[in-house]
Amino acid sequence: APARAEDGSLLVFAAASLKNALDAVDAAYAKASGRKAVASYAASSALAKQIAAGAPADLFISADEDWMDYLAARRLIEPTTRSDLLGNALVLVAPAANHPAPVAIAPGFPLALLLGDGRLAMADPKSVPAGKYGKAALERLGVWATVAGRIAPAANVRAALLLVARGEAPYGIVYRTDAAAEPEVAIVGSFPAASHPPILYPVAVTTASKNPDAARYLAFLRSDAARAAFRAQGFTVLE
Amino acid sequence: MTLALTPEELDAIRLSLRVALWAMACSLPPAVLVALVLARGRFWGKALLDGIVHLPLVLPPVVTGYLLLLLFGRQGPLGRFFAEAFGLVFAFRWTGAALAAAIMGFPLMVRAIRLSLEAVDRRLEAAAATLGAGALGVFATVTLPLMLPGIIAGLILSFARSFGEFGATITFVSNIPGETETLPLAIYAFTQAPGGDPMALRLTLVSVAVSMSALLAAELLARRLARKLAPA
Amino acid sequence: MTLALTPEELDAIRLSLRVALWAMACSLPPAVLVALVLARGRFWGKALLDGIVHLPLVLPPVVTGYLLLLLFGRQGPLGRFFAEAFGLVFAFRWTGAALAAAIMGFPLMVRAIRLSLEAVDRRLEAAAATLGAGALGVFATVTLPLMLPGIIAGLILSFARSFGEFGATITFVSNIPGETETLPLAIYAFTQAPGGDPMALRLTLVSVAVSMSALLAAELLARRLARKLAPA
Amino acid sequence: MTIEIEAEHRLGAFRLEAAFASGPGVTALFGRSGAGKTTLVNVIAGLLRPARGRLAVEGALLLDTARGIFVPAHKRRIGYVFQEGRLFPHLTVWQNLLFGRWFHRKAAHPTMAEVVALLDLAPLVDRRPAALSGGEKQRVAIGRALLADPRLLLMDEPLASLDAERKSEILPYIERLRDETKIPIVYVSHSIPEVTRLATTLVLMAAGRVEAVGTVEEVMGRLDLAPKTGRFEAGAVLEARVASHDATYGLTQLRCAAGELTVPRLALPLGTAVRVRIRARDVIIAREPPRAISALNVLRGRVAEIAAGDAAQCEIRLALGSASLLARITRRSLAELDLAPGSEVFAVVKSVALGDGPETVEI
Amino acid sequence: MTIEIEAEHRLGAFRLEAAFASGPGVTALFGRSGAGKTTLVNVIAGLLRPARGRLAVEGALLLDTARGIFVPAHKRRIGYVFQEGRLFPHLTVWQNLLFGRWFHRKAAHPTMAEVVALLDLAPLVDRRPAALSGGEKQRVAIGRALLADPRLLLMDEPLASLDAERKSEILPYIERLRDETKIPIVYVSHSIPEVTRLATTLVLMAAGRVEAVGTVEEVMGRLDLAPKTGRFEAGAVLEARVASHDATYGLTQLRCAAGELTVPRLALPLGTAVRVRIRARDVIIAREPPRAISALNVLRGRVAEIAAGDAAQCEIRLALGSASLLARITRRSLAELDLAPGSEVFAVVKSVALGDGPETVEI
Ligand SMILES: Nc1ncnc2c1ncn2[C@@H]1O[C@H](COP(=O)(O)OP(=O)(O)OP(=O)(O)O)[C@@H](O)[C@H]1O
Ligand SMILES: Nc1ncnc2c1ncn2[C@@H]1O[C@H](COP(=O)(O)OP(=O)(O)OP(=O)(O)O)[C@@H](O)[C@H]1O
Ligand SMILES: [Mg+2]
Ligand SMILES: [Mg+2]
Repeated sequence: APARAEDGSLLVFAAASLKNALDAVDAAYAKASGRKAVASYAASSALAKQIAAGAPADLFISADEDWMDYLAARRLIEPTTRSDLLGNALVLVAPAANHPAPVAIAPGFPLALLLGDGRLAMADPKSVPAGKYGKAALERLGVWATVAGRIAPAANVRAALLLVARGEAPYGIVYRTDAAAEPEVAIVGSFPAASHPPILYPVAVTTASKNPDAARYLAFLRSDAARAAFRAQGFTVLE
Repeated sequence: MTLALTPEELDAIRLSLRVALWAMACSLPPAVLVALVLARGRFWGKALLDGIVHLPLVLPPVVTGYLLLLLFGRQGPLGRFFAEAFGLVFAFRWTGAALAAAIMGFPLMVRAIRLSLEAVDRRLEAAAATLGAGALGVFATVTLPLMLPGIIAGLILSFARSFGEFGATITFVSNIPGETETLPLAIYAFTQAPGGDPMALRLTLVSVAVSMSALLAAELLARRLARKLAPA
Repeated sequence: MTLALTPEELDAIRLSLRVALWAMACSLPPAVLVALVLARGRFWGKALLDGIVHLPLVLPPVVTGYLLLLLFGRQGPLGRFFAEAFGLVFAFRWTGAALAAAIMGFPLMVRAIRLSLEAVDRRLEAAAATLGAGALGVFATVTLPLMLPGIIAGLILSFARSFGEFGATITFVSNIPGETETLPLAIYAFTQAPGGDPMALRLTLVSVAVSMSALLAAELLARRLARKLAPA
Repeated sequence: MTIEIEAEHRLGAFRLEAAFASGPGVTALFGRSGAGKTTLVNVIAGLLRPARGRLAVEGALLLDTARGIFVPAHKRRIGYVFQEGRLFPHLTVWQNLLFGRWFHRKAAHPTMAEVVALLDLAPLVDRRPAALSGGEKQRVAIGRALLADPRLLLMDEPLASLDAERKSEILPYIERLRDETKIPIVYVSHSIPEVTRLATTLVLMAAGRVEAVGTVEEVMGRLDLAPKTGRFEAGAVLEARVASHDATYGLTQLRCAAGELTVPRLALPLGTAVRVRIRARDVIIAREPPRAISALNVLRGRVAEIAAGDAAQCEIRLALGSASLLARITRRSLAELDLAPGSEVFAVVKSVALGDGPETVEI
Repeated sequence: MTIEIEAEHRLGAFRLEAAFASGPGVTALFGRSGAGKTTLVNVIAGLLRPARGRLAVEGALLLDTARGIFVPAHKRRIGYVFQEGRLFPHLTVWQNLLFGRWFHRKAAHPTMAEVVALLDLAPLVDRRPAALSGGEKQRVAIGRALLADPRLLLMDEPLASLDAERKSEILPYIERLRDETKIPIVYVSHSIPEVTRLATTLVLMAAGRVEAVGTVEEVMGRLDLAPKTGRFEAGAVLEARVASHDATYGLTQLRCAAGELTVPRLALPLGTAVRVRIRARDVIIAREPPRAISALNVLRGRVAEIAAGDAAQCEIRLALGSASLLARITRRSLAELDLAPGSEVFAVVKSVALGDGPETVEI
């Protein structure tokens, strides 16, 4: 079934990490409203550039503020509709098979020592949001310098998680949401919220959207059903 | 997880097949042309053309996808031209996915065809000319049949490549279910979601099964042809 | 942005070249072998082998990377075997990037070689046998030289594909600067950050320039060979 | 002139520098291996563009490098039977034969049925070239060229891989082509019997050059060219006419300038012109008319010229009426028979080659 | 026996079902195009594995389908000159020639220099096969097979694309191979002169079967096989010895069972065996000894057998001493000379083919 804006269903561009949660939300939305919402999941960067190139998206849910800002600067989103929808947290994980001991994440904690001759898996701190948050946290905690050469910068959080799950890396920094769903890894510590900029998933309606359902869907994202779905995946739903 | 395919999965399979088949079919004529020009032509800038043909192979698919987005997007110059001239829209349509797949498979197809073309015995073409066949006649009756193995190989490569294309497609036409969400994109989406791995694996197996069947059919066809073309 | 290349960029170029060259060189012998088996062999499971060879083409690169990680990672069975038997570690090493590139280019190389192999006139091989050449002798003195065009095409395709490989590499060995960060990975990283496009573009141009030069050299070599091998 | 050609071209160390003109009928290109016959034929076909050259076929200018004229091969309507077959491997014999017809719609003279019957191709038509024997391939190649309705036919050693019987079946057909359809033919061959039998004009090539051009009579009758035309095949060619038939013994009487010749019956009307080749080695010289012998042809003449041969043999040109005949005899016979220019002699001819028998016909 | 073969195989509608055994020297395979000669030779070379068959060469069992024995081609040491050349296009002529040497280190008999000189390959060695003429390719192919030090040589129409002079240069070499190196040769040819000159054993093939095997004398002398051996080449083969030399006239006297024969001087010691072929068409029959004629050879004998020929001609077998000679004469001469079995006659022989001249030598 073609899911273009033309046939009346709503097209949501969403960061790929939201897939499970948003699929559930969309199902609930369809049930509640009798209307259809279709989501296109890809990297926030790709989606943002596509919207800039005229993609027929009605809403954009980004995995970080930067790409939303990118669109805002080009006046491609309605500023009034923009809000921060979800929050997430960073955790330190280790392969469950290693039966790892909890790690107290505090300034100067002995991460380098924990790594031994292994690498720390995390999303690429140069470009991927999760990596940037992770790097910021480690810097704030004063351990970045000791592990900077020992990073395994993955394409995204999922890839970093995979490295830990497979035992390739003894530790990794990932989102709580991803860690919770992966039985092969154990969360050995959580990064204090204050150690990095807030992890936010902003949402906005695009300027190009002509779909009257956009506002209704935006509202539905904050409905109880939606909240439940998001929380089930480990997200924090922001007010 | 049941064994029966869900409607969404069926959609993705159907879409993947459609995209791969169109990509394969539409790139054949230009690929033959380019192979001819590269194998036989002598002109300034031939090396350049050769280089350009290889670009989709050399560039990260994301870059190719992004370039496609810039050129064939709604606001892109070529995108506008095709939309206005032929009513053909690529942006965020399955046609765009086919375009991306065709471009990514193009160098493979050209190379296979060219390889076969270069193996064609030109003395047979000369013989055809003495029998009255002009350039086109020679091509249709001698050259083309003799380079069939390369064409088939090219089609297979293009099809397989299209079937697995991911980076350029998702960058160019996004990942819209039912429209541009081919199997690799669907698999990707699952791998990106917490707990999506089993679904991704399942889809991967489906993808392997479908593409292997297609390959097998093509291989059989090729083997038949090979028998026909045993040298004199 | 200056025109001179930064040390990091130079690193990435050098690494890309090294990875592509190793991938190309190391996949040649098995590719020739597999092409031989596929073109000439008759055995149960040939279709299966053919299918497996095509897998890296058909699967989304991320999946291939994932499978590589499962097999050749530190914990993977093959990874352990290579580490213990030869001290060869792939995980998070440039060797892993070369492995990923080799695997992704493998079906292309096999196909090109196979195509040339199938065009070799078997009557010449028979003639060589009557002159005392055993299976290996025939292969080395007749078959191999006659299939050189396919080998060169295969090398070019494999090199180009390696040079552009992204998905499987980043999944398998991450994006470690100086170790596994090839040009495509570096380009990708830039495209991920808002405002990174100019740098991505710059690296893309570098990548194009380097790979085009390599292609050109290969093309010249191939043309010389083609002249040598004009049919009798 | 039907064919006028002039060509200069280098191929590595080989230099073609050939020119000749010839009339209708069969022009035979004769010369040693490597003389440049195939190269010249390729120029005529349009497959080789010479560095310098000019070619006109029946008045149509097909090539003139000075004026930049080069008619491409497919527009020349020149059929070509290649030295190495060149059948299309992907087509059946039937399709190979039909190939020319795909491009010329014209209902041409030899029909498919005729050609298939002549060359005995019926059992082969469904096969591919790979499943043919050497001789079979060559027959298909001949048929393919014939069916393309050519206005000039090039045949590069077309019968080399055929057995004597096959040759004897196909040669008359080539003669009919020459005589009935009037298609001029350029015929490359190493075989003197074939050449003398078919050729109107003989072009002798050596090392890329044309050594001699002329009628078969002229070139074959020249004693100085004997080493080049092949010593053991040297002989004279006579033009004769059918004078009478002898029904009782199945014989035919021919009249030529040298006198009367008796040959096995020819199914030809009285007055028909036939060509007769008498090889020097097939002539016995006698000083008195031989009696009670099986040879029917005894011609009276005189010794015209005695050429130096080798230690044992010499060649003698005999004048018989206005015609010439060559005879090769031993020096001992020359001495014993006391022959000198002017001696009156009888030439006993055992075999003659006719434009009708396969190679030579006994008499 | 040097070669013993038995083979059954189907190729499409063609059925090979051939068996023969032959001794040392040259075994000629003779038969029409499509008779199965190449197919049989492929079986011997090991390139075709027949459905059923057995092959032994000089006692070595190379093939026995019943016992599952099949020695692969490269282990057979059987040289093969292919009907279509099959030179390696990627190698120079020099490398093509050397090819066999790459696999047999053994310093074999014909040296590179000898072969290059014999076949006149010196100007060609640096070229690739694509730059050779048809005949040149064939010469290289012969050289390549010779240099591979074979224990049996297969030659499939090796001389078909060579001119008469070239042939006359190469034939003696093949004879020397046969006589000096003792390499047995299987020689496929359509040319009766070549076959009779070279062959020890003649194998006549037709439609996939062996029609006759025997010495050349036997097979060529059989009147019933004349249509198959080629009507116009039929004749008898005689074994002779050099009896004396005549220095004055440069002649040599041969003695054979049929009497004395005079031929141009042979550079052979007295007593040497030579083979002489006398074609039926080259024999004139006389009832009384002819006088004052240039033919030196007149043999006395009687009519042994008169075979039905056609309307005009017939073949006669003459008994001369213990030898046979074939003569073809017209029915008119048969009547006029009143010949019947037992008639005493004189055979006048103009030409004989010798194991030394290129084709036939005049006498
Ligand atoms: N590409 C080439 N480079 C160098 N020499 C060549 C080339 N092609 C042909 N020759 C030479 O040119 C000469 C003439 O060749 P051509 O094929 O015309 O001979 P031919 O008279 O047809 O001989 P044959 O009777 O053996 O077929 C030969 O000596 C051959 O070696
Ligand atoms: N693959 C095949 N399928 C069917 N028939 C075949 C095949 N190969 C050969 N033949 C037939 O087998 C017969 C024998 O072929 P072969 O090549 O042995 O003949 P030949 O005696 O060598 O003839 P020539 O003198 O023409 O070379 C031919 O009639 C040919 O048509
Ligand atoms: Mg030639
Ligand atoms: Mg044959």
